Parts: sequence; C-alpha cells; structure tokens
Amino acid sequence: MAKTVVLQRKPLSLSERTYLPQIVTGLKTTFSNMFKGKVTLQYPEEKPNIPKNYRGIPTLVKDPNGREKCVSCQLCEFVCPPKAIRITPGAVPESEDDREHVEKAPQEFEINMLRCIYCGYCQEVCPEEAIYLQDEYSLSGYSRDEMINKKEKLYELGGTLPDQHYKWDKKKNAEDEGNDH
Amino acid sequence: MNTVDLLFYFFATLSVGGGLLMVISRHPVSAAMFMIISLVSVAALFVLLESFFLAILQVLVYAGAVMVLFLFIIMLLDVGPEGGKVSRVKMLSGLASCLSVGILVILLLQFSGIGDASLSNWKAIQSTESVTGDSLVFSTSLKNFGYGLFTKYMLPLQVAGFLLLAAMVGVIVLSKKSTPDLDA
Amino acid sequence: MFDFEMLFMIGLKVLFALLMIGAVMTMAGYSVLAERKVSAWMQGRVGPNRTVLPLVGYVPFAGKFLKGMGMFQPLADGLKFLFKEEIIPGHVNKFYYNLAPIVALVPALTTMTVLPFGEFFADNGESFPLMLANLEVGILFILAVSSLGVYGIVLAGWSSNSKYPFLGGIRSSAQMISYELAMGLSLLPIFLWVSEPGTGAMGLSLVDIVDSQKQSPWLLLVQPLSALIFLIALFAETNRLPFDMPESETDLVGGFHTEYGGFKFGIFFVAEYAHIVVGSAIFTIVFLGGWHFMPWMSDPWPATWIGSLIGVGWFLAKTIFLIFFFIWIRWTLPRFRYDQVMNLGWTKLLPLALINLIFYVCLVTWLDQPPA
Amino acid sequence: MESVTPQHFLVLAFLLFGVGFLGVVLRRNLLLVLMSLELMLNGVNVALVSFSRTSLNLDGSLFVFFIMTVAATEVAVGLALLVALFKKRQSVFSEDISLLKN
Repeated sequence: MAKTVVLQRKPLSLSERTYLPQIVTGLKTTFSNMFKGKVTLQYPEEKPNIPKNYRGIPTLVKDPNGREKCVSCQLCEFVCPPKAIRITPGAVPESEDDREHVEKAPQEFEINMLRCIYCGYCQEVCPEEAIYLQDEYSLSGYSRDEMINKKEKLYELGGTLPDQHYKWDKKKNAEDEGNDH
Repeated sequence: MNTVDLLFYFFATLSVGGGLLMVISRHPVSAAMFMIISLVSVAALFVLLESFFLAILQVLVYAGAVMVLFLFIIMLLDVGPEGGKVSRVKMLSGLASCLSVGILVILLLQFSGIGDASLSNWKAIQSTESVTGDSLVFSTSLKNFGYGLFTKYMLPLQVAGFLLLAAMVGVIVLSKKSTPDLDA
Repeated sequence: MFDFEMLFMIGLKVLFALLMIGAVMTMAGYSVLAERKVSAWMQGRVGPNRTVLPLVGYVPFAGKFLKGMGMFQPLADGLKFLFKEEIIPGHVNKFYYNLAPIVALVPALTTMTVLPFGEFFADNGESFPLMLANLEVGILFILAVSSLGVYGIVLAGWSSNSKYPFLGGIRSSAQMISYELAMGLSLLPIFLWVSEPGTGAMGLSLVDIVDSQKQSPWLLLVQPLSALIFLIALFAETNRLPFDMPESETDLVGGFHTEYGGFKFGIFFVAEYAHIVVGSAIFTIVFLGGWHFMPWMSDPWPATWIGSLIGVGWFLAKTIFLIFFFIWIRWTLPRFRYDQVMNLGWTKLLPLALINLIFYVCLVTWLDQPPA
Repeated sequence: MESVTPQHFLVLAFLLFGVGFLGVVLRRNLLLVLMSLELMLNGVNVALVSFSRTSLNLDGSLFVFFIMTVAATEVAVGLALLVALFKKRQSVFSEDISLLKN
C-alpha cells in the first residue's frame, strides 16, 4: 500500500508574501528574452529544413535513365485508404526500345490531393519504387481541378531519383544472356 | 445674451431635462445615463459659479462613484424595464406633486425678481490667499476651502467621517453572507 | 457681443487641443505597435515587419529599417478598421451600442487637458508650464474625468445584450470602484509632502508637483510605497494585465467588446491605449520628476527654447519607458482571478494605502514642527 | 454685464428639486427613487453654491461638501439595503414590499 505523505509547506516569508521579488525576477526573465535570438522563420521567404524521410506530396519518379518507372500495377490505387489515386492502365508503345519487357505503363495517373491523407501507403506498396512522398508540402490551387495532380504534374514534381535495382534492365540483360529467369 | 448666459441656459436645460428624462424613462440603465448627464451639467453650473473644486468633486463623487455603483447594482440585479401600469394612487400623487411644483415655480418667478438688473451684478471674488478667523470668504482657492473645513467646520467634518465609518460598517453587515451560527 | 480677443484665445486653445489629441492618438497608435513588437521580442518572434508605404520603403537604408520595425503598421491597422464593414448584431441595444465607444474614448482624451508636458522659458528667465489648462485641482480633474471612462465599458457590456460582454461590464464597474479608492489615497501623501507650509505649492496642481522635484529627489524615491500603490491601481484602472478583467480573452472571449467590430472596435482599442499613455504621463509627472533631468541634479540644458524642447523630449522618454513597462508587465505576469482582484484591492491595497497615509501624516507633522 | 442673476440659479435649483421630488413620488422602482433623491440633493447643492457665490461666503460651499458626503453614504447604504431586499423578495419595486397590506 502506498502511504500518503502530507508535505508541510514552509510558510512564506514576508518578502515572499508581497510577491515583489518574484515579480522582479519574472521581469528580468522576460527582459533577457528580448535579446535572445528569434526562433521564428520568415516563412514564404525562408523555408524550414525538411528532413530526408519527410512525407510530403506523393509524386511519380523516373529512373536515372529518364524512363517511367510505374508499370500501372494499380496496387497503390487499391491500397490508398481515401481512394485518392486513379490509374488508367495502358500499354508501353512498341517503339520505345529501352523499355522492353515492361508491358504496361499508366496512360493516365491522377492523385486527388483533396483526398490524399499523406499516409505513404502508396510508396510502401509500390513494387517498382515509382511513387515517392517527397519534401514538397505546400500545395495550393484556385479550383478543385487544380488540386488533382495529373501524370505530367506528378512527374514534374517527382523528377528522377537514383535507382538501386534497375530491375527491368537486369531482366533484359538476363534474357539477352539466355537466362529466362 | 453673452457667453456665460448661453452656457447657463445650455447646462440648465441639460440638467433639468436630464432629470426629467430620468424620471420618465422606462429602463433603469437609460435612467442612470440621463442622471449622469444631469449630474455632469450640474457640475458645469458649479464651474459657472466659480467653485471649481465642488464641480470636480461633483463629477468625482456622483458621476465617478455613485452612478457607477448604481449601474453595478442595476446590472447585478438585472433589473429590467418597469412593466405594468402606474397605480392610481401614484398617478394622483404624481399629479399633485406636479401641480405643487408648478405653483411654486410660478410663485418663485413672480417674487424672486428675475431679470432685475440690480441683482445681476456678481461681486468679484477677492483673491485672499491667507485666511484667518471665522469669516470665511468665498474664493476659488482650495486652501480656503481646507481652512474652512478644519477650523469652523471641524466638528461636522469629524461627524461626517464617523458617518462614513458607520455607513461602511453597516454596508458590510448588510451585504455579508449570513453564517448559520450568527442567525441562530 | 463676442469678444474677438477671447474668440482668438479660444481658437488658439482649440488648436493646441487638436495638436495634443493628435499627439496622444499617435502615441496610442504606436503603443499598439510597441505592444506587438515588444511582445514579439519577448517571445522570440519578429513581430510586424511587412507593411510598407510605396515610396518610403525604397529609401536605401532607412526604408528597410522602418519596414523591419513595422513603422507603417499602425497606418495599415487604422485603415483596416476604417474600411471594414460595420456589423451591428441584431440583438444589441443600438443607441447605447453606438454610444459606448465614444463614451470610452472621450474621457481618455479629456484628461490630457491638464497634463503639463514641459516648460517654456520666457526671455526674462521666467518659466511657464506647457499645458492646456493649469488647474489648481489638476489631479482631481484627472481622477474625476478618467473615472468616467468606465461608462464606455459598462455601456458596451450592457448594450451588447450577450453574456460575456455583460460579465465584462459588471467586472469592470466593480474593479473601477475598488481601485479608485486606493489610487486617491496613494496620492494624498504626495500632496501632503509637496504642499507643506512654506514651500509655496498650493493645492493639487500637477505643475507644483513637478516643480517640487526640481533639483531634489523624485517622489518615487521619497515615497516608494505610494508609487507602488499608485502603479498597481493604475494598472487596474487602465484594465491592463494582470488586471484586465473586463476583456480577459481566456474566460470572456473578448469581454466588453466581444460584439464589436470594425471602426467601433478600433475606437475601444485606441481608447485603451490612450488611457495607458495618459496614465504613464501622470505617473511620470507625479513620481518621476516630469521634465526634470535626474534626481538631485539641476537640468543640464539651457533655459531657452532648446532647453524646453529637450525637456519635453525627456518627459516623453520617461513616458515611453513607462508604456514599455506596462507592456513588459503584461508579458510577465499572468491574469488574476476576479476574486483575487477584489481581494487585492480591498484587503491589501486599501489598508496599505491608509497606513501609508497615516505614516506620512505623522512624518510631515513631525518635520513641520517649529523648532522648540 | 451678465443677465443671469442668482435668481436664475434659484429657479433652476428648485426645478431640479421638483423633478427629483416627482421621481420619488411617481416611480415604483426603488433604484430610481434613490436616484431621484440624489437629484433633489443636487438641487439643494445648486442653491447653496449660488447663495455662497452671491454673498461671497464660503459656508454654503462647505455645506455642499457635507451634503455630498451624506449623499454618497446614503447611496451606499441604500443600495446595500436594496440588494438585501432583492435577495429576500426578488423585486426592487416599492409595491412588492408592502408587508402590512396583505
């Protein structure tokens, strides 16, 4: 059993009961604060430092060779909790040689930023590492249409990111060497 | 009609009019506001009579304290406008008092010699700084006022002080929450 | 009929009055800025630094500095108040609702008629105080008129016809009555001290108070307790934190001006700061030696128009420091609870002021005893 | 020079007194009755000050001082009584405190 201990407080001295010394101390504190540095940012001109793993706006990225990574598997569309992503799958045109073996590509890719909750599931689920939540955080528009990011906008926002795997290149090389798998 | 006359009539109208509106206004807050107008114009009349100290005292005591107290009580008790009809007895007594006031004013106008030019020369105030003795001369100086209070009117002053003390004790007793052991 | 000389005098007075209203209003406007800036500095922020006038902003160095200090912010604020839509809520008592801001502002501006703010040296060496009206009962006038300011708050609270403003109005009236007593009582020993026999001071004139502090200790040093009580009562009378019961944002939304917006709110705002400006000026006059240089020292400036200008500047500097002190206190002390305010006023300050008065009565009597 | 005579002030004082009297008689709200009483006292004050000024004698002014003291006291006590009454009867109207009538 916990024992309750009643602490006897020391009675206040006369100078403490006037509260004046305490007030003076407080005044000193506030005054010294006047000469300390500012902790605020002048926002639109100065931007805060964004950490690496920040979850900003979801974007589509290209690999270092400038190729579209998304294969429109639609996993992100399925996993997206608020149903913000809509993908219209399409085929990769035959003419693009460097994308051999990639069968599909998004014909249209929309992320509705009015619905997006920045949960990052799409990034997590993407098998191609094509969708990333990057450091952009301020998004605004004058109409609802402007708030729906189309494919071009998504690639523009995403840019290219270094790729560790070159999955499709490896597959092509393997096939070229006669190794199907 | 010179400036002083103009001011006198202006403030006289304001004070009596304010008083009248106070008496007939339905809502207590409006009444208090009209009362303040009346009191401040009376202060202005005191200025016309060259007793500046009393004028300021009038504003300080009446407008600054008494009427704030009134407003405080009106708000505290949340007194709404007066509903219902004025009773017949009230009407009759009101009429009677109106009549008597009217008659008295007429008599006053008749016999007090208003407009008598011989009465209208206000004697100039002598600026006597040092006052001694019992004959208190009217002056604008505060010193004379204090001298009067603390020599000739020493006893009334003490009694007034005692009255204030008694009133304070009385008010505290009246407004204190009654404890059960005191009631028993 | 009308005396032309008198008319001229009246015109001159009106002109001076307008000038002073301009000065006080400007100071009130810039106190708002000071409040925002100082609070920002004390909280590690920058404060208003965006507003800029078209041309002035491009002056190489000064323009940027003025912009950074937010010097144009009061202008922008004023314009905003002017051009905002006037909204009168449907449930208010329209007449008193519109009257209240005026009633709040007028007393604050009227008190400055008896404020001396410097002295003018004539050619023959005589000096005259610079003020609109040298009343013998100056301090009483200030107390009387400034006590009328409470009606603005009470009326605003009552006419808004909603509960938070109403509570603000009630609180304000009770607080005013409570602290006026302590304020008056704290000033009595001052005048007792100043107008002791043989000093030539007569009555309750503010000029005499200032003159008595020439080349002698400031009254702050002579009567620190009176100064303290007066300062606390001043905070309470101007509704500043820690006594801003009538408009405590945390428990009464906005207090008495919850239902106000636009220009009418602006008037309340300016009235509050005008009260602070006038209150600081009074404290400077009574306790900080007015336009005199330093305690025990004679004024180092010459007795010419330059000297009087420096004197006015010195007076302003003291006043501005006090305004800063008001702001400083605001960001240091938390707000009292309402019962604590009443408790402090009636059971602490009032007895203290009485004891202080009795002590100085005894002291002055003892000092004034003719040598046996 | 001036055409305002002491009699003007006297009539004014009487009018103020009369108006106050009317209020005391006519109003049922006790708060207003108290206010009207103040107005009556004010009327007397005006008369006293004007007498004092006319005869160049300070006694009248000093009396006004005492009247003001008494008036302030009266208001304080009166309002305290009123509040006490309101607590008991929930009304500030004079007809509601006629204990003997019913």
